[in-house]
Amino acid sequence: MFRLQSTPLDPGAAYRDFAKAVADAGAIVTFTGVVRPDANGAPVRKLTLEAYSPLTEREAEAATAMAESRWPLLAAMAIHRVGDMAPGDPIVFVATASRHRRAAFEAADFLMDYLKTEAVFWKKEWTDAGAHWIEPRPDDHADRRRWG
Amino acid sequence: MFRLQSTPLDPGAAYRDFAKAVADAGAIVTFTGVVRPDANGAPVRKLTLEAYSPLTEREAEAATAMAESRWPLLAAMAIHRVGDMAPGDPIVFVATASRHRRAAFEAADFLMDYLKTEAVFWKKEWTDAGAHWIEPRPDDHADRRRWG
Amino acid sequence: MAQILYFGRLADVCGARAETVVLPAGVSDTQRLRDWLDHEKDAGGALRAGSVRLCINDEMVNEPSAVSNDDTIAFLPPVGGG
Amino acid sequence: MAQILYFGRLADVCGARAETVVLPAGVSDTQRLRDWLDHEKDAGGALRAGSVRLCINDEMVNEPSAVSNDDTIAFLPPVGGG
Repeated sequence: MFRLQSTPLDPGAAYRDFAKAVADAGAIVTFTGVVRPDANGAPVRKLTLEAYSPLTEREAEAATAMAESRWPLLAAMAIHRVGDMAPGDPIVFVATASRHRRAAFEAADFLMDYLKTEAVFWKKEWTDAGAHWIEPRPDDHADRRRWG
Repeated sequence: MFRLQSTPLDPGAAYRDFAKAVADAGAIVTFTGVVRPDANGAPVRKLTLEAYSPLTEREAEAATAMAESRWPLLAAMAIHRVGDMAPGDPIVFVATASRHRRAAFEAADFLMDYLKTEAVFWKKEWTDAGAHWIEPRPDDHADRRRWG
Repeated sequence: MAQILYFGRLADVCGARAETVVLPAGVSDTQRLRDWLDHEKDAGGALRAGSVRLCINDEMVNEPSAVSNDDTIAFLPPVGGG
Repeated sequence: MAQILYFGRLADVCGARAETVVLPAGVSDTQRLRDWLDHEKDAGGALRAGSVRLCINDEMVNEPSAVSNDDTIAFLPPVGGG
């Protein structure tokens, strides 16, 4: 399951909704990505996330479905913010549930690598030194290649 | 940071407390272990967790400190239940925070492998077919060996 | 008329996120569209870059692909969320 | 008197989680303690098993270690939480 959200994201509440829906799980892994307070030494004022609906949702749904076919998951979900965010605001929340923990860890890790490198978003960071568009780091692409 | 808790564990609330304390984090990973509803096909009635204070706390604190020295973490914590739990109840909550996601994922994974194989706990599972003590699975030991 | 969408930094470069254009005769595939629009928008090659992918009517396409005045064509610079 | 603690399944085997005992003369190290208590509690070898670790005064010990009537000695079967 994948959802775009233009209002503030509450990972604590998202965790509760997710856990309620997977009563059989022994293991639940979550990842939360948060707007960092600084970039290259300059304080960050704002981060803007742009998506392209319905392409963004369709491709991200395909990625969660791929995770569900590759690992024995009871559920997998991702919620991604769009619009303007401030430092400390959650950008993305991923949750996976499985009977044993390895599948949940690996699937969450995989979904984040997908979201960082292939998910259809554009990010603009605003600092006192100006605004610039952020693209995936080489580390992100290297991480993504781990999954073939 | 490590804490034993004999009252119900609320991962959503634990997430909020943790995230509030690590304002600089770009990545927060959590793991929640939950009492499974069945064991070898029999419904589980109860799971009892026993610890040995202060040994349990002291050794688990050492494990979180080891995680903090091994990865560039902003924080790492674990909360572990003791006493009687029902299916669906959280047993353990681990949270890690770092600037980039790889460290947070790996440290949470490491802490869970530690907790499963070396943390000073004993688990008794009560099903309709009787009660028995649970020891780590071979998979748990194999996972633990990944970290040397 | 064709609908053109510019995402990410291409919206800054082109000074618009969306516009409608009449494709001139001869601008019949994605290669010709890139060349023509890059010149029209004074984009300095930004619309011709290989790292920019094209999407026609909300579907990613292999290039070259045919384009027509009935299409919505999106220019997508390198993506990444999270 | 020594305080003896039994954890996990050893509490079931020994019918107690804690007890105080007077160590007989000659029960001066962990090996002799294991042999003597296993017999006293009719534990069928459970207290002698290599998988059971001993803790003296809340510290894990290498064996054999000295024991005395001033000690708290805990028998720990294989551990594991989560």
